[in-house]
Amino acid sequence: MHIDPDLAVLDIEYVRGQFPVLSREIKPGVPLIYLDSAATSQKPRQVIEAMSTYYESQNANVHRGIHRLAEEATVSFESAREKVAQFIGIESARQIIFTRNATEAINLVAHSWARANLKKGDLIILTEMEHHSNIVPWQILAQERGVRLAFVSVTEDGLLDLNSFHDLLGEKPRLVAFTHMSNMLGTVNPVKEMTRLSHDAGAVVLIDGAQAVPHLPVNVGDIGADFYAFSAHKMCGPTGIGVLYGREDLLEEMPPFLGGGDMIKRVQLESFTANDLPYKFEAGTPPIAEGVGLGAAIDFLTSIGMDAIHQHEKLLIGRMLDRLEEVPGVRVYGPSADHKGGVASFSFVDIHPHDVAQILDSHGIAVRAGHHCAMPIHEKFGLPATTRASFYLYNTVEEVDSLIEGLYKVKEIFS
Amino acid sequence: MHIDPDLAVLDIEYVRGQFPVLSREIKPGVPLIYLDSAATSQKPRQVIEAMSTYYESQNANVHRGIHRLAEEATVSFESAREKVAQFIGIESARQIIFTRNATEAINLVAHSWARANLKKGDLIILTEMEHHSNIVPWQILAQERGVRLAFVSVTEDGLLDLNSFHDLLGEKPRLVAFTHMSNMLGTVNPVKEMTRLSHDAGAVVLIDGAQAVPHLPVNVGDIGADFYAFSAHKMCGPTGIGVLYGREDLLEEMPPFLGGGDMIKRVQLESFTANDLPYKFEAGTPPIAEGVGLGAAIDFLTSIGMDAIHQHEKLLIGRMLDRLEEVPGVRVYGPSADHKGGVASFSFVDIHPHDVAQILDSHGIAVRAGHHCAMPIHEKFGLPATTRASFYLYNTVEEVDSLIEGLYKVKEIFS
Amino acid sequence: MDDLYREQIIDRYKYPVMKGTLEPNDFSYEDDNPLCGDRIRIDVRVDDDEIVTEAAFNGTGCAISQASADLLMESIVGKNLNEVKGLTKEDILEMLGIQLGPVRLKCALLSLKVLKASVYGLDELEEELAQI
Amino acid sequence: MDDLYREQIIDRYKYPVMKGTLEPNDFSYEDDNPLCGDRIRIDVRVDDDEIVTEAAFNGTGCAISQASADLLMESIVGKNLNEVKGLTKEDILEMLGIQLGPVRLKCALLSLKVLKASVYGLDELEEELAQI
Ligand SMILES: Cc1ncc(COP(=O)(O)O)c(C=O)c1O
Ligand SMILES: Cc1ncc(COP(=O)(O)O)c(C=O)c1O
Repeated sequence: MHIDPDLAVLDIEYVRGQFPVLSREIKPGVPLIYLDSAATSQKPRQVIEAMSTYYESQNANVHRGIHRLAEEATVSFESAREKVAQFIGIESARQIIFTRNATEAINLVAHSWARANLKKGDLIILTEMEHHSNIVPWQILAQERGVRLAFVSVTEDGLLDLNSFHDLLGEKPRLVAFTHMSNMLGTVNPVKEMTRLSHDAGAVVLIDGAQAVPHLPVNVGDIGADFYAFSAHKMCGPTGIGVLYGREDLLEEMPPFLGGGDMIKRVQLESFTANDLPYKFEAGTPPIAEGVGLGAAIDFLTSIGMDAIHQHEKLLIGRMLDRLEEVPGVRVYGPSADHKGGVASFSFVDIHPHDVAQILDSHGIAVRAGHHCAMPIHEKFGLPATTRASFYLYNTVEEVDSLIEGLYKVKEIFS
Repeated sequence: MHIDPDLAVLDIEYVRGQFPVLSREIKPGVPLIYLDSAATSQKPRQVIEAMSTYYESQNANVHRGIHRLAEEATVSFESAREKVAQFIGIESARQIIFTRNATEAINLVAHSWARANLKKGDLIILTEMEHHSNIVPWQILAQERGVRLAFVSVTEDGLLDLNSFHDLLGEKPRLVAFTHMSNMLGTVNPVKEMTRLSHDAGAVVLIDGAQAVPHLPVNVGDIGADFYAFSAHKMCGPTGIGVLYGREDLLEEMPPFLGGGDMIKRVQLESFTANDLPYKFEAGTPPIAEGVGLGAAIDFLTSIGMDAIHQHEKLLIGRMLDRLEEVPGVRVYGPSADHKGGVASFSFVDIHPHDVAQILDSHGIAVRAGHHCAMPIHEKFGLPATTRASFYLYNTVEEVDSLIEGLYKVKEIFS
Repeated sequence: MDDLYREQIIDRYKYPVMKGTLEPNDFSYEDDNPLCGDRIRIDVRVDDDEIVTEAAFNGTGCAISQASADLLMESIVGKNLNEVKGLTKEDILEMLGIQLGPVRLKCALLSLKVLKASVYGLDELEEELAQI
Repeated sequence: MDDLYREQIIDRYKYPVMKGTLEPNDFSYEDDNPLCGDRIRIDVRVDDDEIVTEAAFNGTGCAISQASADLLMESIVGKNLNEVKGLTKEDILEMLGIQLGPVRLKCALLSLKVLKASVYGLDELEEELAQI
């Protein structure tokens, strides 16, 4: 089967050619079909090379050095920060804080902003479709400070229940934190509208963009979020670096989170003065090479075009959902293709997701099986686990078809 | 000038050949002389390649995946943890927690252990020679919880004043936290003895090993520390990953620090169950490729031998201190060569360290000028800043001599 | 057919021979693997010489966890408790006849963990479990 | 001689022409760069038309920070305050005649920051400083 050339929105041959891992065979003659990008994306050679080149020619510690390498490294690292700001539609790179990952970005807000601003009894609204990273930091806070948590419900077809959202907003939340796109259901939430409503209700808004920034054109300035978090490793970038965007006035008022080198202006034995933004929140040697890699990932994604990537994934998820319908005994979770990104979680009535994933793996097809760090939404649907296929710019319609064929093989084995 | 072959303890040609950056010229005909390894070390090709290879062939998210890549990535990452444990003389890798850097490792202890165990009025002992990373987290804690900080004084020749240490131990500290090796003075502290005395006084001991693990054979088990922190990027490894060793029973009792994926066993809407060690303290996607890089760095250092590296640096610092003596108007800080590692901080009476560093840079010599994230010890010596040259396994006696020549050129310009 | 899913495993999964519950019993324990929801309960009866006379498991989960539980229950009948306590990861893998990655290993070993939890006293248990 | 340390810079550093203090003065401010301990105080006198009649700096630090302070003070005598407020990073670099990396730029601009802090009201200042 070939891609209908009328449907092709990106040069898939070119794109695939940039990802070295895609030429790997899982066993002789069995090529890798990587359908686990929601867990982490593969990396194009541009990103791998940018980091190698950095280590081979510029490597130095940043910010305080006068020698050539230190100056070059500082410029490389800080220009990555500028790229991030531009990529998500933010004017000033002072508002871009580098963290280890999206999880740490959310924890930073929970530790610094929330502990300085929330008190016992204050309400935080989350949703039932959150990743553990946007649940557990708030549970820890709730235990420690007695803030209350409430969860927007999810409908049977995997959308946020907007009635439930409106009702909860009526209870005067101080913070509303929700995912831009669910990593289990694939649901893309109406974040701009939700942000507006939350602001009208007087709340600060944090958005978990870990699944959105890699896959959709995202303009955080336009959305109007107060905090926005994501990870490089899901967007063609390296592990070890994530991003927190924060509204400047909030960041200015927040106390520092971690203490150490780089986040200070001055230290005496008994006291310290915090540094300016964004360094105030970056303690110790930052992920420098990882910043360089993230910058290269953004250049790469931009060269392909986020719109094209999004369209390409729409095409794949559309095909996937269509073809899943024909497989007997499969149930798919989440909304229809027009409300979702390139993620399909499904289950068989009588075959465990682990077995599905394992058999697919023996055919070179990498999917994920488990709770995908979203146990509450699994519990909601009465499931301990699902099998999840997730797409990215390098996946093809043929790969979707191979997955479907693989599912028939699974059924055969268990028949 | 040639190295006296009787003195050579490692095959310097081979070693230098492994570091691609060392063949760089700062300007045509001016080779790089990198004397800033205390800020961050250069990386051998073994480390750079291990990470590229990981990204090109194994890259996947770890711990929960069933497919081939995820299994391979998990094995690679976890075997790095085993290597770390072995490298620092620790039996169980469950006690090795991966953080972003040494700074975050210390902050983890300040947030989790200290906030759970210390109360108002409790005493923490630090030393005047600490890096900001081992001062500021405790200052934040002091502000927040009212614990008291006291500092072991440093003598004129840059050693810890053991009388001062004994006196402070008499005040029943709950925690004693000190650096294994000072990044400004180069002083290597008697950590085993200090740990024993601190334990006798009933205190928990945290050692900042950021400058020690890269340069000395370190056996944390033998030292007996309760917590030990360091960074990969100073030991030939990548940025973006650090290590906290913690005593198992302490770690078991500590509450989690950051919340999110991977650090949980189970999450419901209102509560979570923490994961087993070490994952309980690793929230979100860990620095996977960086773990692989750190593992490769340990293999590389081990293949050269930590004893040989230490001896080589002794040779360099000995020569450096000898030759600095002959330069008029220079003052050197820190103890004599037999009490210190490969770090020499110095100042001219009438030339600012920035000017020194800048002129050296124009000759291709990379040194650091500033407070080296150790303002208190600079203040103690009445200095706003010093110039620091720091050595590693790839430096040569010829480079030390070039530095001395460079200093004469600096003096000439300002004469 | 895929290597991992040897006929035996699928067969045991579909037609277990040791599935059920024993009431009353001498030892009984239940636990799950939150990662995938596999859940196993194990019931054991012993005679006066601490020889296992009957064993049964009940639960839900993937083929590997269920088949290994079935195989394990079958294997312990006639063994004394000390022999049961001596069972290892390798014994399970041998029964299954396959190689497993780290995640699937947890599935395969769940029944062994539950079995040990049932026959050990609680102090001994922790120590022993750390070694599985 | 090294490019960066053009004769002018070393000369100004060793033999500054604008070093000293003015008491009384119309504007005065002092600040430092904690990274390296450079410290600059600036005193300015203006006439009724807000034209700078006298200016002086005092301080310690590296050649770049001291030379640029000396050059800057010399350049503002005879300018009116609006012109002084309009001075930019580029003006300083032009006076020095050199290229600078990010860390040394802070040394070179310290005197400009202190000057602006002295002649601005406090509200205007923050806004303006963000742009240096
Ligand atoms: C003694 C000492 N401790 C801690 C650190 C902090 O290391 P990092 O910046 O990697 O967290 C350093 C490095 O600058 C150091 O020299
Ligand atoms: C929606 C969502 N939020 C947060 C995260 C956490 O990202 P990380 O593990 O990189 O911190 C993920 C990734 O698993 C995710 O899918």
